[in-house]
Amino acid sequence: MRRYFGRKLLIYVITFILAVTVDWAIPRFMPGNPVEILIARAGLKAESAKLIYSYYMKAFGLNVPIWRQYLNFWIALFHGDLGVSLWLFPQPVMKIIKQAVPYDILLLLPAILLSWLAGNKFGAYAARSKWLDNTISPLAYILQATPYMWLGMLLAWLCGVRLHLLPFSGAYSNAMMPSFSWSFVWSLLQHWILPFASLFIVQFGGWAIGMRNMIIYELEADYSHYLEALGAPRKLVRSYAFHNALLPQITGLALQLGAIVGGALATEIVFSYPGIGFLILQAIQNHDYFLLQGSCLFIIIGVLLANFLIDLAYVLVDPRTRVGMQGEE
Amino acid sequence: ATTEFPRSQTLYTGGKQWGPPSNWNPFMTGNYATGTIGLCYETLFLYDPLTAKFTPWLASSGKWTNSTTYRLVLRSGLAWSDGKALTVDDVKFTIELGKKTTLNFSSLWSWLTSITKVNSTTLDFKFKTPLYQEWDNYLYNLPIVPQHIWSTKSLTDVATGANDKPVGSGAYLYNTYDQTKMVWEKNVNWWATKALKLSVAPKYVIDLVNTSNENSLGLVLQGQEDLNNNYLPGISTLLTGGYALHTYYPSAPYDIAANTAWLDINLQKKPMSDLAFRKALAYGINVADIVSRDYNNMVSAADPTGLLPMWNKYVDQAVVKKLGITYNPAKAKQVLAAAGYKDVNHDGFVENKDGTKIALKLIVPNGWSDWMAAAQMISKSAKAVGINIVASYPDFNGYLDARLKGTFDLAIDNQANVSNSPWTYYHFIFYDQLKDIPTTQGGNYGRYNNKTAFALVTQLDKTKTTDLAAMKAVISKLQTIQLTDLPMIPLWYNGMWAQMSTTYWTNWPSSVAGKNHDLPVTWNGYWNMTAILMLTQLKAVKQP
Amino acid sequence: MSLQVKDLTVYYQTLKGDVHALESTTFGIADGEIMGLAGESGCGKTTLGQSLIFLHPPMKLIKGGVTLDNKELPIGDMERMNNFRFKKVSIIPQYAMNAMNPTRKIGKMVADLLKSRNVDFKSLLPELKRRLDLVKLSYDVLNMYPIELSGGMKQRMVMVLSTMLNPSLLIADEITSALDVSSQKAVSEMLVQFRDRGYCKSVIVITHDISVLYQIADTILIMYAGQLAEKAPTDVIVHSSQHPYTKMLISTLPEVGVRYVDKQLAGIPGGPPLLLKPPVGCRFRERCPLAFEKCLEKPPFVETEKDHFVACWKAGT
Amino acid sequence: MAQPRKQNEALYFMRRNAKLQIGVAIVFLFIILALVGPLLTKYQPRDYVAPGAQPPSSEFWFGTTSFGEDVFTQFVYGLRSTFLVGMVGGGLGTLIGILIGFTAGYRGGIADEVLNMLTNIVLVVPSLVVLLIVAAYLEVRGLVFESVYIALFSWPWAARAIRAQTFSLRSRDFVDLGRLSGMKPLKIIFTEIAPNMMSYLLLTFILQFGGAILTAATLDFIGLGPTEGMSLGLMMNNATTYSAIMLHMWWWFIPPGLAITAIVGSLYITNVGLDEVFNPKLREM
Amino acid sequence: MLTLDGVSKVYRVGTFGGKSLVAVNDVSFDVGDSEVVSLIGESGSGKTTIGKMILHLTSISSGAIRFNGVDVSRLNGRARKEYYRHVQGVFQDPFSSYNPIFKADRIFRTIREEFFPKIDSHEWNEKIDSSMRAVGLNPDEVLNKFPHQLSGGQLQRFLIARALLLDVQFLVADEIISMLDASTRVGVLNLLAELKSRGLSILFITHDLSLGYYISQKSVILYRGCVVEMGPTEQVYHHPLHPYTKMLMACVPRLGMKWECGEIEVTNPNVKQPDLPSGCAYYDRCPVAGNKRDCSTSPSLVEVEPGHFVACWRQTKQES
Ligand SMILES: Nc1ncnc2c1ncn2[C@@H]1O[C@H](COP(=O)(O)OP(=O)(O)OP(=O)(O)O)[C@@H](O)[C@H]1O
Ligand SMILES: Nc1ncnc2c1ncn2[C@@H]1O[C@H](COP(=O)(O)OP(=O)(O)OP(=O)(O)O)[C@@H](O)[C@H]1O
Ligand SMILES: [Mg+2]
Ligand SMILES: [Mg+2]
Repeated sequence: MRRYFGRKLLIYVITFILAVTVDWAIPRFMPGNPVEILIARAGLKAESAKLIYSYYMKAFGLNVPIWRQYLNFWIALFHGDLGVSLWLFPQPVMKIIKQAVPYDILLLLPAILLSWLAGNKFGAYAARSKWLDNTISPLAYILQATPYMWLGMLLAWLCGVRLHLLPFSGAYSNAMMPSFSWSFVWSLLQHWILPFASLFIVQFGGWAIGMRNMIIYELEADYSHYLEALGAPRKLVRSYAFHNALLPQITGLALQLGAIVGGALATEIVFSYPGIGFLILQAIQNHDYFLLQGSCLFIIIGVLLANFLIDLAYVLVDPRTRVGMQGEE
Repeated sequence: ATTEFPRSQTLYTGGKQWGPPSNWNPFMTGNYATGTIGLCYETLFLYDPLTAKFTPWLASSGKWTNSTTYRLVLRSGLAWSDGKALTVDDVKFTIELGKKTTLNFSSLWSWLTSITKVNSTTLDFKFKTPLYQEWDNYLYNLPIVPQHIWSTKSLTDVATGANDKPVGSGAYLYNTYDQTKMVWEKNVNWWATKALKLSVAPKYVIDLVNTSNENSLGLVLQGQEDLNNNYLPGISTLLTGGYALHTYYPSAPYDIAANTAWLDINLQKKPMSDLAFRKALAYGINVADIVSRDYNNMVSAADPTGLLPMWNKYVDQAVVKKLGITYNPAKAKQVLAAAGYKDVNHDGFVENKDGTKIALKLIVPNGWSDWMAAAQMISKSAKAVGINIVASYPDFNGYLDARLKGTFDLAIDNQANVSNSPWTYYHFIFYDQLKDIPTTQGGNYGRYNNKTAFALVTQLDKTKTTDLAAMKAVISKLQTIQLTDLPMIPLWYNGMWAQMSTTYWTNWPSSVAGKNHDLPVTWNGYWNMTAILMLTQLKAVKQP
Repeated sequence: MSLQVKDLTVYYQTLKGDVHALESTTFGIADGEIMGLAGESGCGKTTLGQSLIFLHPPMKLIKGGVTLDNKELPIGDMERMNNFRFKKVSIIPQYAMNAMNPTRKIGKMVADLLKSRNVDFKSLLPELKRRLDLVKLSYDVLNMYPIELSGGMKQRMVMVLSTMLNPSLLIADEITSALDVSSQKAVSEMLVQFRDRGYCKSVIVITHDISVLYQIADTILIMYAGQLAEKAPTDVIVHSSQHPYTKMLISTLPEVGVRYVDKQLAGIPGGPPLLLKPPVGCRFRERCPLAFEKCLEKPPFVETEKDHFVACWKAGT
Repeated sequence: MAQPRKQNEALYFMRRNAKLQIGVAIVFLFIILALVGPLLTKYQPRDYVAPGAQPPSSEFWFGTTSFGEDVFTQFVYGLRSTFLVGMVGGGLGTLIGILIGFTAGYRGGIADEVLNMLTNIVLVVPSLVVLLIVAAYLEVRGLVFESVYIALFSWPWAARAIRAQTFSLRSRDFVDLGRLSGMKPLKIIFTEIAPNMMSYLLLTFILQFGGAILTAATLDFIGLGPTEGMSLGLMMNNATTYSAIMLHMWWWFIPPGLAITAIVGSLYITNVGLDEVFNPKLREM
Repeated sequence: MLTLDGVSKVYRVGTFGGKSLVAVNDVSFDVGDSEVVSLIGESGSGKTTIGKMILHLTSISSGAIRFNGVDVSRLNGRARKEYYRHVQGVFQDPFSSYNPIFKADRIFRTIREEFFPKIDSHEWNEKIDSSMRAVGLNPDEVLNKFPHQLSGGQLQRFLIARALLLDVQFLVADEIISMLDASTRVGVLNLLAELKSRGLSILFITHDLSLGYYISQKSVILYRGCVVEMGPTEQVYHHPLHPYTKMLMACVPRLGMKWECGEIEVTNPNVKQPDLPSGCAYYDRCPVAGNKRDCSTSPSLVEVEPGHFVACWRQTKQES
């Protein structure tokens, strides 16, 4: 058990270090100078620009040797300091991300969990009969194959533009500031529905398919046959199969997280939902290296952490890992 | 802070802010929150580019007492929003900040000698070499900040601090902000109410962050945004669609021209270094096509000099008539052929005189949709005359880099905006790039090198603004050089994009006689070009 | 007769046609009888065992009937058969090693299974403990997961579980094949004990190891290519069988005490026929040294001596 | 166990498997459209050929964009890039997966550990995010290049699957027999192991193909796709930037997304179909 | 001919070699010219591992295997190929020994490609023909068929024929008949015996005691990777000295001889759990083991009779 976690932890630590390094390195080894852009953006008078240039180079810590920058990056990272945004100068990147994170949680957590639960239930249901399987499964495949942003666009157009049912941009009404009032919560909910739905629907298809396939395998497993031979009711056999099929789906969830976050990114862009995905787009469009770095780092850490938590949880639910816990998976 | 804003008392604007408000520092010209200068901090004068008139604002008057001394008289009864009086000390302090630290106007101090307080309302500015044109520009652009607050800030904070919860003298007070908007609340104690009998109509001005063109369009169409200053593709088709939309001009080009889009040409590369080639290029670009197709006639084609229509009087028509170039594909081919550019390998494109291929890249920043389309069209019409131009979309970074380092072939550019003087325009075109390191390139990306032209620009700067004849004379010389040498090719005028919704507010600025002619634009620097007056003219629509 | 199988014919339905895996089998098992079922791989042993309890597609009941304790077993009817499964007929499957849900504690699975059959698990606990003791499993196994058990332990656990409701008929399919000789012996002897204690009335032990059957079975049924060849008490089969196939089969078995240098054993030449289109008549005909024209007809499975059934035209002669 | 019979059977099942047939049919339909589509139109994707914002008509089958580009032309050219990205990205992803999967599965030991760790690392990193970073800093992006960097982040799935398969095949006796015959490892992998995994490799490739298309569409949509050429994702990107949704120009954004969904969905369904054909356990279902 | 000298195999299991598993522990025995040695042990006792080490398919952790005096583990490249010319193996599962998607005789082709690249077709066909006949296969019947079209017995014979194509002197036969049906296994078994009489040495790996008895001159009994007893087959079978061997002999089901009814499972009454980290591997199941201390070190093989070795402290004590 300890060894298992040791190994997992090692992988996570290495991944983390590599990811952070890549994250740090890419902007620095790409052509172009962020400060030039900041200055170009400011539309400064040429005469003043020269002075401000060196001033900013220092402010962003770009005036020291590269290894020193790398070191400083790590030191700052452990102080929770991700630097200063170029785009939203002089706001600290950390502050900007902190403002965005609640929306990601609001959107992703329910979308991931609900689609996972519903998809699994539904997949198990689909595996029940040939007829259901032949009608529902292809639908689930189609859903799974739908690009997130396209579904988002479709929903925005249908429910928002055509039918005027729901708002399709932002996280809450422009006439409000966040507060604990009913009208605010209502507004929040209304704005949440469409982006949530597009995330939910696509993932739902994926999980349903996964579950269906797993269950079919489980129903063919020896223990299922044994139970059937002993006359156990279908209900019991199915519930065993479902439980066992759920386990790989948990690891599946961990592995899918990265992809889901990618999907959320596209969705947030379609719905101008002010989460990290939206920030990343802005960071890219505005060449805000530091914000881009910070946001990506945040996602990477988030995904790694979630992965780790799922790994932990998995050990608790699957006795095979607890008892066996040897090299192979 | 308030958490809900009654729609009927709120003006929603949008178009300036492409990211959440991040600072309220009026000296950080690049990205201060919408209205920081204009709604909160104010300038000494307002300038109306349509009439070319200065309106005293914080100042009650100002004039040159001799050729090197400018005397400024401040209005009395001015106050900061925290109740403290706004005095000449604040003005003096503000301008002297530029001497203490690096601010955008610090270069002023290379020709300004000193500021002396004459009395409680009067300041004298003493100049080494007065640059009259440029000084006027400062008069309506320099924000005045309160000494009692700013003197406590560190110099770093002055230059780059966020300046949360700003205290200004303007019509609006900082209320709150979030990721999607900036909220300004009416300042009931605004000095102009008493002094000028001006009162702004909206209780709240909420500037919405743009997330995308699409989003903005949706908001405007639904009446959720009252004024939008983005270029919204397709808007012209909607004006008649029953959407309660209003534009400054009732018909094309709908918007006032704000700046000139032109083609930067890298003069250090072959064959652009050849004047004949540049001429052929200028003949070969079908700007009308861009205007009608790309912009749906929301812009107009530029004058051969590229000077904005409001500077029409400075265009030397004789020079234009003699040297001006407009679209003429036949002429383009003829010029090419005459200069020895021939299609040697019969691929439909001319080759260099030495037979090498010509394949020029026209760069515009990726994602700048209207420009990308324009680049396509330029490439297409150039191909029609045998010049091989490929549109290319590096991202903004790459675009800037190529321009700064001079590695590009062709680029679209529009950095010279409407101002008090054509000097800003020519300063940009004939910027003496050789005296600057590339990082601080202030214009002239094509690396045009002509000492005479550079000298003429400086001479223009030194010309008194009242001496129209002298100005015209210099400008005429500059135009001759420009049209002879073609260091760049003017293309079209970008508009002061303004989509106004009449759902909640009416009496918007309009070209129609009898209406107010204020600029309906929330961009930086435009509040003090009369946009603030627009707010005093608006009328709320009675909602059923 | 506890179990009476009459003319049971079961085919596998495949795309290529029906596999005649079990053809007209008729035999009986007495109360308390342990019947060994032996034969070459693919001769239909498992099919026979499965048919008696869980006849599922692609298996198809063609004809025939089964009575258990004088009651008709509705083997072809999945639903009705459920009342008999586990309670009257039970099985220790060939795959006993994987028969338990890997993610449930064994006790939980037993409880679930019993509960689903409307049996009170609690009241059976003392009995369960007694039986676990008998198979030398500690009571703690109920609190363990299958992977914590060795193969032999799992085998025994399944044995206990399958017989929990004292079925009239127990089918033990290849339960010793994967075990070492020592465990093989232990498990076999346990099976006998189960019968002796009445945990199950009659037992069908399926294996291809006749020497194991010799140790525990009362009677042995030899199958060949989907048909019955011979059934007789164990000693008779081993020492005085009448079917040529049985004879040859017994004679090919090497034994401790037999060495190549001393006595060369001979195999049976050839191989069994494909069951997709089995030959008419005696299916052993091709390999049989005694075959003659008559063998083109299917020999009946007849009692030549008391309790000795043979399907061969030459039997007894 | 018996492969050749299985292959005949496979053919038999292929002919009977509706999923497979429908899936393949739809994909083929689009492939054909991508191949002949450009011949059906006289325009180039970026040509301004008509007044803007025209709804579909007999002349412009899919309508026109705001600028008067023919949506159908863009669509068929976009299909081409979609298939190109699928082929190159999916193919390369599979190839890397095969390389790593074979090496890890066959060599075992430390090589396996290291490669496995590498796989796990790339697997948990949110690849789109890294792609975004990479793409954002590239000045000029080509279609092939896009495919390549998509492949660089998509192989772990393939590698894992192939590793597991190789692992189980490696311990089969015929592989040992190959070694006893003095065959070199590479020869063993390619003549003994790989042929046994053909169906598996095909399935992997199909999944990678679909995945690459989706990733490319997302990148293009965000505006980090190829800087030149036309793609379905770019069409959606354009549609959004030019407010097609607000302007009710559904003909602009529905076809590209629908095509992607149909292609990838059909690929997935084909995959299930093939799986059912190759995997006897699933046939009964 | 072949000598195993203190051979051990330690598998590393878990990531980066977490735990180790001793599959084969200090095994020494030798196989003489034209001798059949049977290696007997229960599942997991390390039989296959020994076979694979001899065939150089797994590395040896310690000790050495010598073939005619040459250390096998040193062989690489050409030398290894040369080794395979003389030493070959046949495995348990006839079906998995063939690549299912190719015809069965492909195994001949590989041999030709690797070992006889220059031979001409005629000669080669003749060679095949003769070795097929040697294993009792009719070439016309079996050539050009897929593995599934052949019976297990035929496939195993095929594999042996493949070995005969080479100049094979030593054959590792790993449970080669345990998957076969009773009716066919004897044939293959007889074939092995025949090959032996033609001068081949065979390591016959089995868990079936009667098979070992039938064919081999010498028997090696393996328990948990250790040799517990070895010697001439007759002696080992009829006078087993080690308690494990005795138990095995008692448990073998024989026709005509019923098991003695007794303890259902033979175990050491002193032991609740196997808690002896070192020492006699059989301690926890040994019915005659003394107290823990006596068996706390592993017993080494002692020659009790000429050629008959046993590793048991009881035996050793009796001797002294
Ligand atoms: N699912 C199936 N589909 C088609 N044919 C089958 C199926 N299962 C078994 N068979 C065929 O039915 C025949 C009898 O099989 P069965 O499993 O009963 O044999 P067995 O005697 O139990 O063999 P073994 O000793 O190998 O377990 C065989 O010829 C086999 O090929
Ligand atoms: N590649 C491997 N990695 C780790 N452990 C292994 C490996 N191969 C074999 N083992 C272990 O080594 C021990 C001996 O295995 P081996 O296959 O030699 O036994 P065997 O006597 O041949 O058994 P069987 O009769 O089942 O074939 C077993 O405990 C097995 O689990
Ligand atoms: Mg069977
Ligand atoms: Mg083995």
